[in-house]
Amino acid sequence: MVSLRDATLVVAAPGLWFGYFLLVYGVHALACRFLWPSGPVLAAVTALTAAALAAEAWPLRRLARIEPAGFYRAAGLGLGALSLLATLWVAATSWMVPPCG
Amino acid sequence: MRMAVILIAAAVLAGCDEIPPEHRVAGGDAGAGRRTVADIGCAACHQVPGVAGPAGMVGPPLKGFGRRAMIAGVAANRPEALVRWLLDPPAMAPGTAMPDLGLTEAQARDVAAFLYTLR
Amino acid sequence: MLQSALRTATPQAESLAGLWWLMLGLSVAVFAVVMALLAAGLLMPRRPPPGERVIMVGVGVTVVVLGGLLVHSTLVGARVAAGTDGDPLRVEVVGRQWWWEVRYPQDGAVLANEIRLPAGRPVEIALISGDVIHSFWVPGLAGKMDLVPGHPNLLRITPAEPGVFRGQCGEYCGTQHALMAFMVVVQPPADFARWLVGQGEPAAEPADGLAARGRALFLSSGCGACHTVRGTAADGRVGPDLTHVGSRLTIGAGILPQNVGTLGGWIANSQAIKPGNAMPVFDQFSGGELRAIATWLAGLE
Amino acid sequence: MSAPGESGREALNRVWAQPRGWRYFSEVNNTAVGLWYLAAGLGFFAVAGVLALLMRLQLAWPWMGFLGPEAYNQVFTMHGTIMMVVFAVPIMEAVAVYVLPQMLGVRDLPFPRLSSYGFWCYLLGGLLLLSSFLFGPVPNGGWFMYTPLSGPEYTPGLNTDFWLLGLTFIEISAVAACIELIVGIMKTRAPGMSLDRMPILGWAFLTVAVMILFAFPPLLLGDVLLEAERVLDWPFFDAGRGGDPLLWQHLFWFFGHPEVYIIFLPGAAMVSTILPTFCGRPLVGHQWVVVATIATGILSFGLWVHHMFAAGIPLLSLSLFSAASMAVAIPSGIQVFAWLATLWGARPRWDTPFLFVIGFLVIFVIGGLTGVMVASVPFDWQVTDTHFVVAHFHYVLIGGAIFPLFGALTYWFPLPSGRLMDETVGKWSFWLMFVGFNVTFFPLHVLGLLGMPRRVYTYPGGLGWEWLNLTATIGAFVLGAGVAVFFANLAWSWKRGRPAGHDPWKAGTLEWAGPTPLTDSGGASVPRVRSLHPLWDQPAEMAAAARGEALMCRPTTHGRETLRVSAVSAEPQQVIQVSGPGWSQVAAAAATAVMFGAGTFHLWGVAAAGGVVTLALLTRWAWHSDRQPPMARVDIGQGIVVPTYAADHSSHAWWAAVVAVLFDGAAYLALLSAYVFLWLVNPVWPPPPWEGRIALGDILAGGGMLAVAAVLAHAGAGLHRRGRHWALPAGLGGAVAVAVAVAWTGLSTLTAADLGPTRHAFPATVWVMALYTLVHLGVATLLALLVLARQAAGLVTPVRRMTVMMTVLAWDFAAFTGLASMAMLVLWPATGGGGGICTW
Repeated sequence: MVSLRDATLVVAAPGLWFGYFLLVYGVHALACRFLWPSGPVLAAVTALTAAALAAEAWPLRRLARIEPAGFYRAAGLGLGALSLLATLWVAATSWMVPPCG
Repeated sequence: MRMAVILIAAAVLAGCDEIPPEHRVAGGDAGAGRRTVADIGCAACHQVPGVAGPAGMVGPPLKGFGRRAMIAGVAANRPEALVRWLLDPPAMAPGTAMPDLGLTEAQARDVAAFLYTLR
Repeated sequence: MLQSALRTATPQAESLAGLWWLMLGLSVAVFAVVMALLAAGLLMPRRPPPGERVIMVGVGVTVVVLGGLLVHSTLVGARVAAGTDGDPLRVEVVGRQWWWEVRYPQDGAVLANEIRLPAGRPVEIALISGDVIHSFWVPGLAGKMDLVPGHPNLLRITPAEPGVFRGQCGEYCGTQHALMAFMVVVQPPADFARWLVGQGEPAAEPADGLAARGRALFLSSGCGACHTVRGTAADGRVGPDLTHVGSRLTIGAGILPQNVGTLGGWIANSQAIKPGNAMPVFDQFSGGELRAIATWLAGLE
Repeated sequence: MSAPGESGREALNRVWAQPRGWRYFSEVNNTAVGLWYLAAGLGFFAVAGVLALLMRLQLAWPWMGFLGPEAYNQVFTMHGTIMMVVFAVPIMEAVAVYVLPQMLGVRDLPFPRLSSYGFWCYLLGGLLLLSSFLFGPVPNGGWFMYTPLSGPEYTPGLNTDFWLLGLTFIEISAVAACIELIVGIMKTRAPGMSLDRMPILGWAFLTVAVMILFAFPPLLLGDVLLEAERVLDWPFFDAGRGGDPLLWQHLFWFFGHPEVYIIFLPGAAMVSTILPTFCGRPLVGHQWVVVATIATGILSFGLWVHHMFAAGIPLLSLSLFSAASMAVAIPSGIQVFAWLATLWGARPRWDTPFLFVIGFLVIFVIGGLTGVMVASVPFDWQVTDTHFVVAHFHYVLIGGAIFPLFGALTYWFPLPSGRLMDETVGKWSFWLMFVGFNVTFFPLHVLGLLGMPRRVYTYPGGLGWEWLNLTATIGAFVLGAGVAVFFANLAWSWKRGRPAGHDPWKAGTLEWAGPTPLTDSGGASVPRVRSLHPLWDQPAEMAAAARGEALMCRPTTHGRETLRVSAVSAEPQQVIQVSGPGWSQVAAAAATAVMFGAGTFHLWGVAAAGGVVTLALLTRWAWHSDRQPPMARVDIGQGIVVPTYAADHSSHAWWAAVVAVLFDGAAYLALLSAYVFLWLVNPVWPPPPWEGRIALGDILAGGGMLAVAAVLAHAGAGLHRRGRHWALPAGLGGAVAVAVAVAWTGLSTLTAADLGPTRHAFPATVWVMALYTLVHLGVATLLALLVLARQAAGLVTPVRRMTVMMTVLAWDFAAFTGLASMAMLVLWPATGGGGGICTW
């Protein structure tokens, strides 16, 4: 049976994305205020988020065994893919623009 | 909406040749006069039907001007007097607040023709 | 169209218009495809629904188109914000309820609701709020930039060729937000230089007796409490600087042409024209007095 | 448990019977409250619609003198505010309250009295806002109420106060709906309706409720801060005293952007409900639409700065929001493709609800495309705050929400009335609305590009705007006529429409399982669900359920009851007794109205009295809650035996408490964010006069005492659970005593430090953080006293201990947020280079 914890896992990906988004926004605001170099931090955070989103696919595979209809697994993978895409877009735009301009 | 209706009505009236003969302005183009009225900002002082503008409350509203008997209370409302007035109001009424706006004779004729469409 | 975002005169506004035409083209295409699919789906004979794979195909196409647009738009934004290289002319614009003070700090010129710029030279416009939030917007020259208390902003543009452009406050700022406009005149550099020198000078002496009477009335009626006319005792800072008001295109913040008639009408009853503006009604003058003041002001070129 | 000789159905009808006459308004059941909600929402919609027509008249031609500038500014402010806050969100909540329980196959949501209190707060709050037209100071700062224009200096009248207090009052209903919907959707569904079998509408409202949970608290905080600036002169938004006008914009749009999706997602879900019915087949890609709904909900929190692209924020920050704004188009795309796939070759029936769905598709696609355009930072610099944006969001909101809503009203009309709306008139209303809408709003795109800003009461001629404006005005009246025809159809068909009979649209979802109109009990029995479309896939079982042959076919605990299930797989867990008719929620709402109404006029004595009465009534209400029926377990049929009481973490009451705490926590996070934001915009933080004002020892002592209070509450509750009755008064009493000491020392420390909150945003924010903790200690204390009183009255036992659990949660929360505030004050400024507020 699919537990509440499994269901939470399904929606974890967009949550991760949102945390990532706020972090990028916050790190950037701090960096501009105190003139820190933010590039390496942002790159590291992006890599970590992308890795976490990819890693989420593994526990989702387990759901396929306990839930033949595939709803939760599909939803989890779909949300993960969308979140990964949004993460990459956010990362890409922050690359193309001069910081603090 | 109201303005649009008035505008259309004014255009229709102008085309209907209802202007009485004593108010025909030789060489005056009412359409050009209306544009001049809009361009120089007569609306700062006067409300002019058919010309969108702020509700100027300094001089008299010009609604029904074509049916007025007098110009500024000093001259009979006839084309030649009106053109003279538009060219240099203080010359006709030294106490008036209306200044010489620097209109050319042709502009004054156009404006006069337009003013007579306001009936 | 004086105020159109599609009739542009700077490389910056040009880029924005280009972005618009690109996105319009894409949107028309997408809309046509979706509507065609909708119509086909509704009209065709009965058949079983397609599988979920079609959704994936549609989403894939969407992702590619949107991703490309995002990259393009981000690069355009970075380019527009950076402005162009060169020795910029610096202009300060202070937004107030409900008019614009314009200063050329290097030349001591101060005017209102009108900005003149030389063609071909980069310009940096410093945007400062004098009270609430306003937004500086001349569609033909640039996108909007807000004037936020505590956050001076900088707008960089490079007017390409001479012309007249209307601008207007873009952020709701109270009662007369609607009538807070201004004119931007782009001139050949020589004309501009001449104009700027003239704006830095004190007010001209009255040309005739009527104008002299107008100046005396202006100074004795308390107008100087709010307005500055450099070269006279009038040094108020509440309303626009009138030293060269006769040279401007408009009065009332871009809403009426400037001439002796509209100046008189504005003085006598500006509240009928622009209800709520800060200038009281001056209806105590005789016709001749009003005409005298208006004549003097109109002569301040 | 029925009276002798009474059948199950008779007993159900008895306990669920709606009171007659004026007592009808003491009802709390969703079928009554939902209808009132809908009626009130449509009423406010009509008012705001008339305001829109007034605006369009004024803009029909340059320099119209129909409305003056001040009147116009009031009208556009109220149009936006009513449409967004008093109509759109509440009407969606209304649909949820009315339809969801039927669709999820249960008799009622778990907290009917809370829903009812929310409704009355909403109605009275909306009327308070509208009453400004009677008193004169109509809000005039725009629905976004930007500071400093809305602040004390530039709007000294009561205009902004009406807005701030009216909205705060209405937000109570949003909180109520948020708790009711999250807990209702997660915990009260028909057995077997696991999440993968839950209709899209359930998913949409679940998402929306979670969004309300995180989006509304920042606005609430903004309201409080702005009212404090207006009344107490605490300068949160005053750039001259360390505040920042952009702080308001962040708080407002963190609410304001998700708000749009809070309105749109239910609309889209209505489409996903109606469209399959009329196509006679399941939604293609159901699970992808669920994914899209959730993704939209979360992505929409990364969009708020796209309302501030022209504010001068660093370009990189803007680009992040541009990326998120483009990304949110993808889930919308998923939904559009799912609908198109469902329609493909379906030969649908062209009844009015379906027409509205097709109208939605056409309009919404255009709105979505212009949405992508304005997500582009540089393009938005041109069109933000112009009529282009006005066109865009009306395409999204009228297209995305009003068309589906009107389709849905037509679709579900038989449930309350037992009748169908007239088809011919319905088609007329659709076509008038569709044509009128496009004629009104399409030209506004062009106007924006031609340079016409928003929120202008008039404009000069000669800019090429005249004819487009005139066209839009004519369109607006056609649209208005369409809405009027729709309303007339509603009124006429209510009594005279064609009888609908059973399942008139041949739908697959549970709200159509029984006869129309719905009976007061909402169904003869609760079915067991094995499919996403039970009416299509298990018709025999559903017919049996409608005959009363499934679960819960008689009241087992003497009262109104609904079924609690496990959150994911919907296994029966408990029979919940729910409230029946009564007046306490109406009285509490009235007292709340006195509080907010008097507060608007700054009559603080009256407002305080209203607050005290509200608190007293809520306490009385709480006194009668947490009921434990005499029978411990009941048989609900088919051999399923469930308990009637539970005080554990799967209980609906515990879920509600957690949701409430999350809401409060979101408000607290917003407060912390405001503190960090002000720190970032100020060159030195804290400013030099406030350095070293407080001894570190005082702060550490205060924090220590907070921790002790929470530990005491925990210990008392834990021992009480193991049967030590004395531990509860000892633990909670000790916690209260410590709280009093904390409050006393904290207040005296702050007073001695002489921070002077009117001098700078820093001391003002410190005071707000301190007051936040004090208020929460106060609430925790009240709850502790209530629990102790209940214990004395025998209403709290080691089994019947839900109120104890909630009280401990309140202590945890107060202590945790208090400690976090102290840590913030001590640690955060130190990282910024300046000295801290503490002397070390």
